[in-house]
Formats: sequence, C-alpha cells, structure tokens
Amino acid sequence: MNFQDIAILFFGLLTILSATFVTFSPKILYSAFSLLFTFFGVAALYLILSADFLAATQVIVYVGGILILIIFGVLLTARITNLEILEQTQQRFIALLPIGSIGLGLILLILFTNWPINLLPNEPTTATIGKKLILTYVIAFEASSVLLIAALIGAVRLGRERNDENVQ
Amino acid sequence: MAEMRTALGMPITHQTKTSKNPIIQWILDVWEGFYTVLVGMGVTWRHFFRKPFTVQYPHEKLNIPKQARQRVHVDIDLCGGCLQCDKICPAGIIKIVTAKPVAGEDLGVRPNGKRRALHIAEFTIDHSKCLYCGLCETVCNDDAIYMIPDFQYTTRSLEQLVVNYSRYSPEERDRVVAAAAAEKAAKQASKPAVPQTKVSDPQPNIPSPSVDSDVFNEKCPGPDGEFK
Amino acid sequence: MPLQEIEIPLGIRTPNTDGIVGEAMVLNMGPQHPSTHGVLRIELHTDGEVVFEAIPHLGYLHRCFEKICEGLPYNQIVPYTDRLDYLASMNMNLGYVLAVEKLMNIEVGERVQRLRVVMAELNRIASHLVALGTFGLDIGATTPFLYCFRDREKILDLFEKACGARLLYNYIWIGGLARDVDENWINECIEFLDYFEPKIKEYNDLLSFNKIFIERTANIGVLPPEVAIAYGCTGPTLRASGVKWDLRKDEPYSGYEKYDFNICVGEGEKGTIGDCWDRYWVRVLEMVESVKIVRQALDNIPQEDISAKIPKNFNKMPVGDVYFRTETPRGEIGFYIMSDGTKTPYRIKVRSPAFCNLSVLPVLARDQLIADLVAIVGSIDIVLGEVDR
Amino acid sequence: MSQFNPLEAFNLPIVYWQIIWAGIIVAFVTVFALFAVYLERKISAYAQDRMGPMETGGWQGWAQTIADALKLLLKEDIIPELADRRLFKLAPYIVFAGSLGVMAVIPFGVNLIGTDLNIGLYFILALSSTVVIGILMAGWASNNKWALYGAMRSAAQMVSYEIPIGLSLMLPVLLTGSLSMIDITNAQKSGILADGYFWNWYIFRVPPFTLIAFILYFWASLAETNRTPFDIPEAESELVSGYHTEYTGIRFAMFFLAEYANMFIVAAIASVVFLGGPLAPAPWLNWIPGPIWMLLKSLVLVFIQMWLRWTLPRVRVDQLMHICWKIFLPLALVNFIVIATLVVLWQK
Repeated sequence: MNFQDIAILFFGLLTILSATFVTFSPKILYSAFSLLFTFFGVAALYLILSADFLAATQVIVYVGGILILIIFGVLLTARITNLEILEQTQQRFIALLPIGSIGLGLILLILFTNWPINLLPNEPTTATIGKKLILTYVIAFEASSVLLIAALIGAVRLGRERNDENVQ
Repeated sequence: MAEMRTALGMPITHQTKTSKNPIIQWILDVWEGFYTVLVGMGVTWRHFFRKPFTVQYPHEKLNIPKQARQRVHVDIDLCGGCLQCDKICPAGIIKIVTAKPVAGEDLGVRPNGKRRALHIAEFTIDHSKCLYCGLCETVCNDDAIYMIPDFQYTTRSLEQLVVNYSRYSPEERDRVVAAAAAEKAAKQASKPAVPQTKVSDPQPNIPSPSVDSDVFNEKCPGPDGEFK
Repeated sequence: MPLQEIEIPLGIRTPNTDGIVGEAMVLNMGPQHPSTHGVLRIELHTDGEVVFEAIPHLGYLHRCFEKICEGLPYNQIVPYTDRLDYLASMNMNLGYVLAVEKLMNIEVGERVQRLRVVMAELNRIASHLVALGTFGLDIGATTPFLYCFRDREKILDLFEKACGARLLYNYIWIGGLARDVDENWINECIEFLDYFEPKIKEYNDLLSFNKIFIERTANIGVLPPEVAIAYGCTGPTLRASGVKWDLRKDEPYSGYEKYDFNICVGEGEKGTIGDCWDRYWVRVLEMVESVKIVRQALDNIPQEDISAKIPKNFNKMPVGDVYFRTETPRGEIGFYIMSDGTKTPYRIKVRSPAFCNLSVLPVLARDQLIADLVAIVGSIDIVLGEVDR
Repeated sequence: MSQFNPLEAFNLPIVYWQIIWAGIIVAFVTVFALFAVYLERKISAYAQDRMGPMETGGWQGWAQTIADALKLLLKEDIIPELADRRLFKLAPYIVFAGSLGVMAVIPFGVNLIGTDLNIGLYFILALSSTVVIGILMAGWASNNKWALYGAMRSAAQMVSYEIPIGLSLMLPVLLTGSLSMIDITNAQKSGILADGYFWNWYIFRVPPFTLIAFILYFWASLAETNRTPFDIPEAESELVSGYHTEYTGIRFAMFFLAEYANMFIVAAIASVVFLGGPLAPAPWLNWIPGPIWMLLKSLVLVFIQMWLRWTLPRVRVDQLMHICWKIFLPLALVNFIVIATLVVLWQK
C-alpha cells in the first residue's frame, strides 16, 4: 500500500461519510456545510487521478458557487436567526423507488466497467482540455455558453421586473 | 461664501466636471475616485514623516499649567474653619467638624498670621464625588483649600478616596468635640466652666491622616507645583 | 408645506413587498455599539439590510439635572450645566448664565462679553472637530478623527490655561468669569487660530472631497426644511436644510451683533440640500466663521475687572420666570427658570438641541441601509449627556 | 538569482519535502502575521501623528504583538450559550486552512515552492473561495445578528470580486500561455530590450493594459481580504465586528491570523504575477537572493494596503457591488479582450 492508495482510501472515505451526513443530518445547514467536505473529497480524488484542472474546477464551481448559493438560500429564508432550521423527511417509500433504481444502475456500471488499473503519469491537462473544448467540442461548448447567457438574461429580467413594480 | 474659501486657499467649490454623455460621466467618476484617493494618500504620506503629536506618557509629561484643577488639596494649617467651602460645594463632598477651644486654651497662630480660633477636628473630602468646579477654592478666605495639578491618584477602592485632612485622630476629635459641647452646656447652665486640662499642642505629635492611602500620604505638590 | 401634510411616523411599520408580509428582524443597535455616540439604543426593524423603522430609546445617561437644580443655589448650578453637553461646556455655561442674568437684570462689561464669545466660539470649534472626526469614524475613516482630536487638544490646552479644566470648565459665571486671561493667553489664542486655519484644507483633502466620502454621505438622509422645522431641529442640522436661522444673528446676545460673520447654510453642493454631506459641510464652514469671530473679539479687547458684577449671594432673587435661548454647536439651548425669590430656583427646564434633533431620526432613517443609518446618526451629531440630561 | 534547489540539495523524496515546506509555511505565516500586525499599528500611528506601541520589549515596542498573541492564547475560550457549538468551533479552522493552502503554490524562489502545480493560479482562485464558507459558517453559528450580517456581506462581496480578480490575473496567463506560477515567473525574465531588467515584468509589458490590470487586481484584492475601503464585513461602526464578533481567544486569533495571511497572499500573488516575483529588477542586483526580492515586493504591496486603510473611508454595501460590477468588471473585460487580441495577433 503506497502513499497514493492511502490518499485514495482517506478521501474516498471522507467523501462517502460526509455525503451520508448530508443525507441524514436533521439540520439543513449542517447538510449544506458538510457538502463542503464532500466536494473537497471528490476534488482530492480527481487530483490523485491526475485530473488537476478538473479538481480545481470542482472546487471553484461547486464550493465557490453552488455551495454558497445553497447556504445563501437557507440563510435568506424568513427565520434565518433561528438556529434550529430542521428538515422533514416525507414519503420515504415513494422516494426509494427512483433513488434505488439509479443507485442500482450506478453499482452495475461500476461492476461491469473495465477500469484502467495503471495511473497515468502526472501530466498537464489544461492545454489539452482547452484545445478539445475550442476545437473538437466547440458546438457543445458554445451551446452551453448560450444557455448560460440566456439564464443570466432571464435572471436580470426577473430581478428588474420586481424592481419596476416596487417603484410604482 | 466664495471669497472666504478662496482666502483660506480652499477650492471655491469643489465642482466636479459633469457630462451629459453617460460614458464620459462614468470615466469622470472613476477618475475622480482614483484622484481623490491619491490626494488623501498624499496627506497621510506627509504625516508619516512628521514628529508625533503625542508624548510617551509615563516617561515624558505634558506641561500642566499650575492653575489646572485636577484635585482638591487642603492646607489644614491655614484653615480657619469658616465652612465657606462646605457651603459652596455643589456636590456636598466636604465634611468639616469644628470645635471651639475650651476657655484658656490657646491654639496658636496660623502660618498666615491669623489666630487659630477653632479646632478643625475633622476635614473630610470625598474625592470620588468631586466635580472639579473649583468653587471651594474661590470662596476660601485663607487660601487653605485649593486645586492642584496632581491627576495621578488612582486608588484600589472608593473608600480610599475619602480623605481626612485634619491632624486630629478620631479619638482626639471626639475628645475636643465633647469638650466643646461640655463647655457650651456648662455655659448654658450659666455657671463658669471648670477649667479643663489643657489640650496639648497638636504640632509635636502629628497623627497621620486617618485613612491609609499611600497616594495621599505622599507629599503633594503645592500650588506652584513641582511639576515639569 | 403646511404641517398637516408632513408624514409623521405613527406606530411600527412592517415590511410589505409584493404582497408578502415579511417578518421584521429586530436589531438592537446600542446601548453599546461603536457608532451610537454614547449610550443611545436604537431599535432597528430591518428587512435584510434595509431599515424601515428606527426607534431611539433614551435615558441611559439620565442624571436628573433639572431636579438637582431645584436644590442648589443659582451659582452652584453652573458646574452642573457643564455636564449637559460635555463637548461644548462653555456654551452650556453661557446659556444658563445669560438666562440667570436676564432674571437678575445684570449687565456685564465689554471684556466679559468678549471673552465669553471667545470661549464659546473656541468651544464651538472644538465641538465641531469632534463632530467631524466621529462622523469620519462612522463612515470608516479613522485618520481624520485623530487629526481632529489633535487640533481639539490645542483648544483644550487654551481652556486649561484660562480656567484650569480641560472639559468641564465652570468658567462663565453669573455676572462675570471665573478667571481673567492675560495678554500671553490672547497671543497664544491668535497663534492657535493661525495654526488652525490651514488645517481645514487637510480635513477637506482627506475627507470632505474624497469621492468615497461624498458617495457615502451625499443624497443620504435628506432632511427637507419643512420637516426640520416641524421637528424643531436647530443648529447645523437645521441650517444644512437651507434654513437661515442662527440665534447669534437673529436674536443676538452677548454682543454677537457687533461681529461680522456669515450664517452657513447647506447648498446641496454634492447632492440634495439637507443631506448628510451638507450637515457635515455646514460644520466645516462654521468653524471658519468661528475663527473669524474669535479674531474680531480678541481685537483690542478692553481691560476691566471681570468679577465686578458677580453677585455676592442669591438671597434676594426677583420672583418670576425667564426663558433665554442661545446658539450652541448643536443648536438652540433654552433655559426656562422659574424663581420664587429664594436662593434656589423653583424649577428649571432645559430645551436641549440634541434631543430635538434626535427626534427626527425615525423620519430620516426610513428605508435606509444600516450603513446609511450610521451616517445619519453621525451627521445629526448628538451628545447623549444633553439628550438624556 | 537563487538557483538553489532544495530537492536536489537534500535528496529528499518529494513527499517529505512538501511536508517540511508546509511546516515552513505555517511558521512563516504566523511570524508574518505577528510582524504585519505590528507594522499595521506602527503605520497607523505614524499616519495619525501618534507613536503606536512603544513600551513592550524595549525598542519601539517590538514585542507588543507577541505579547498580544500570548494573551489571546491564554484567554478563556468563550462560546456563546445559544451558538451552534460544532460549527462555531469548526469555522476558524476552515478560514485558516483555506488561506494557508494557497501558500503552497506561491514561489519564493525559482525552485523554492511547495508544489509547482501547472494550474497554480487557477488553484489559488479555487481555494480562496473556500474562505467564504468558513466566514458564512462563523457568522451563522455565532447566533448573533451582527455576525450574520457580516457573514452575508462578506460572502456576497468575495463571490463578486472573484470575477475581476480572475479576469485581471488572466492577462499574464494569456501572455505566458501557462497557469503555473513558476512559468509565469520565468516568462518575466526576458522579453523586450535587454533580459533581466524590471521592464520585462508583466506590469510594464503591454503598457497601459497590464498596469490597469495590476491596479484592478490590487483594488479587488482589498475586497477579497476585507480591507478598507472594502472592509464592510467587519465594519466596526456598523456591524460591531462582523462575522467574528463573538469569537474570543485562540479562535479569534485564527481569524486574525487568516486575515493577515490573506493580505500577504494577495500581495505575493500580485508580486509574482505582475512584478516578477523573485526576479531582481536589474541583472547587477542578482547577488541578492530571490526570496528577499519576493518578500520585499510583497511587503511593499502590504504597506500600500495598510496605507490605504488609514487614509480612506469605507464604501457602502451597494456601492461595493456597484464598483465591482460597473467599474472593475467592464475595465477588466476590456483589458482582457484587448490583450487576448494582441496575443493572437502576436502569435500570427
């Protein structure tokens, strides 16, 4: 067992444990904050698998963007000063059906995929990713940017509309 | 107001340039923000090389004028016991107990040449309640109570700030007060009082002030001040 | 605008946006908070960062000034008036003393009058320096505060040389002054004025014309003149709204009619008339005017006995009542004294400027950000010793 | 120029070297924070005609911050009764770890670096965003309204200012063609005219644009580190002390340490990316080792940060956003587009 194996085990365990906590924690803010560790664990796993750009992107997008949005959402609810914001779990059995099928699918995928055993040497991936995005997958890349711009414009429109009403 | 401001070397009015074009206005705003920040930085930069205005307090002290009103001080030898300071004090912090000497008793002469007519049996000032208004100083006929520029008299408890300036110990005070009362009672009985034993001159055995305050036992600077 | 049209806040509003009645967050600003200038507590009802209701709660510094006065002879009240507005004690002394002199029909001499004006105006500069510095501190600039205090220190040194105290002077007495000043002091005073005038440019460079400062204060907390008058605002708070009202000019006392000075009013140079920047700027300009007055008052000051008119006792006071108002750095202070002929007043009522100016805070603070509320509280420049008395 | 390579010098496996470097960084950050606090107090004092600490330790009160740190260590660790204890305890560590992690990729010499990630700059941007989580955590767990306001402001501010920072830092990346901090440093050795002179640094490379990018980065980094004029998360006149209002003792010290470490980090990034990092300004100054140049440049920038703090008032929350979205962002975007076009033309 070398250093890499220990690291993979440690971060994998961290990811799984914190993800479990996200799911089962009664307090919604605890869930949100433990997502931080999940994201970090995943980022660390990417890093060990020599996908350093992906790891940093994971942190910058999920931690710097999405997680803050989630926490903001929780904090912006009416009772932010109340520390005991609890989460209720309802209709577990109905939820079990889709979640269980997805989980089963993922497990089958893991079992029947031919995973490469040897790790690739630590090579810079940034340039490759950039070239692939701008040459090979340019249509997908541009399409997603159009989507994002549409979302931005929509958000601005929604925000403006509410302001105009307030002025009247 | 414009002429006044030009006289002071200030800009007549700090009119910023404005423009109808929003883009030019934006550039002007950004430039003004940047420029005024630089002006402010220039002011603080010049101050980096200036001599500090403050002094390193316990090592060097600012010159306190000798008329500064920092603490009430009583020169008990001069006090004639007229109670003027007690009457004028707005906070009522001065407590004076006087007693008439019994017949035949001579209390001597005060340093200012006046005869000492009364025992100052007690002269207590509660410094913790003092207003530092200096009214007591202005009404005293004998310059016995005055303000001194001594501002360092921190104590560990409020009781230590209640200081008795009289030279009489509590027992002596009770004795002279009782004697005066006895003589008064005797006079009212229109009988010549029995001469009492002569009160010894208070000078030889000077009792220390009755309150153990290190600060107040120290020699206080006089009104002329030994302050730097 | 007629008075009825002015909206006076009644009750506590609740935030109402888009039909959703939000829950107000009640925030207690004070009594221990870095920017409430003393022990003032402001109850803030906020919706996010927006304050939609600010309710000042007073009384943390109440010392029963008016009741204490009923048990004291007239001359012993003077040290207590020091403690009203402890940043402008000379002006407080002057207001009370002039009221008693009006009651007793005392006319003081020229030198006493002039020295009183000198002291009051120097104290006005000192008080405005504190107002400027703490206002800068509220906006977040620490350095101007220290510069202001550095210059105020020099004024306090002058006061200490004149009367022995740095903050609570008990200098202006009924019928005279506590001590006379010598030629040396007058020279030092003029020296100070020469030193002080160029310093105003420093404050302006550092604070007044700084873009960030202007952005923070211009168009914030606009006090229209009608509202200011309706709420009884006085002093720089009123003048910044463009109302030319200064008792030193309009009801001259203590010889103010002899001096040549301007009443500084807000002109809305950076934003609207009556905004925080105007209130700040009026104070800066008033310091310049005060310097002018002090120079005129010290010019060829006559020699005379300053204690000639001081009454020996107050046993034979005229019966009746008297009201006298003077202009302090914060506005009009009015002393209403009822005398029943004894040596203690029957009743003293103080109309204090900071109290009246503070009453307009709920109007100004409506729908402002918390950061703006801090600027507004700083710009109306309250002293809690005088608000609570 | 220091060509000293610790890996070769001690012949250590890279893992050991990284652990040693981590220890060095922690020690350095602690010592630097103590020094920076002292510096801040002295600078504020001299800007305000005061003297600052003069007593502790003798000469100019040099030991004052050491004494203060000891005091903070010995103080009682108070956790408010109604606070969320677990998150309250965790928050300072996250903030501290976030800002400390960035130090791993900052080169102090050409070979003196924790790890030369080829995505160095990107890694810095990513890791600095975790600090926000810690601040939000602290603000919410304190169960104090002022702390909550501070946390919300801080989060909004830091998230917004990442964008102009990122866009400004992209300029040197475009010019270098690499995200690695070492590559960026080396690319500033040569360029126009003679090699090894200061005009090869990126700040002077494409005259107005890189200078504007540097100024934009510097100002935006003030917001990132919660310094005046953008210190609204801890604006003491409004929010008492912002997100760390309720913290005492060692936990408060960690926030404090993180703040001063952050100051150094943004200054260090600026000096590597725009000012040539460990490079000497002229070849005949090469005898002075690189780490000293690096420290010198960073300290000058830290000094300017402090100088600004003791000069300027504080902006308001909405003005902060206004400055970010309507001034910094357009300028940074224009800058970026111009440089990108120039680089493309150049390569053709």
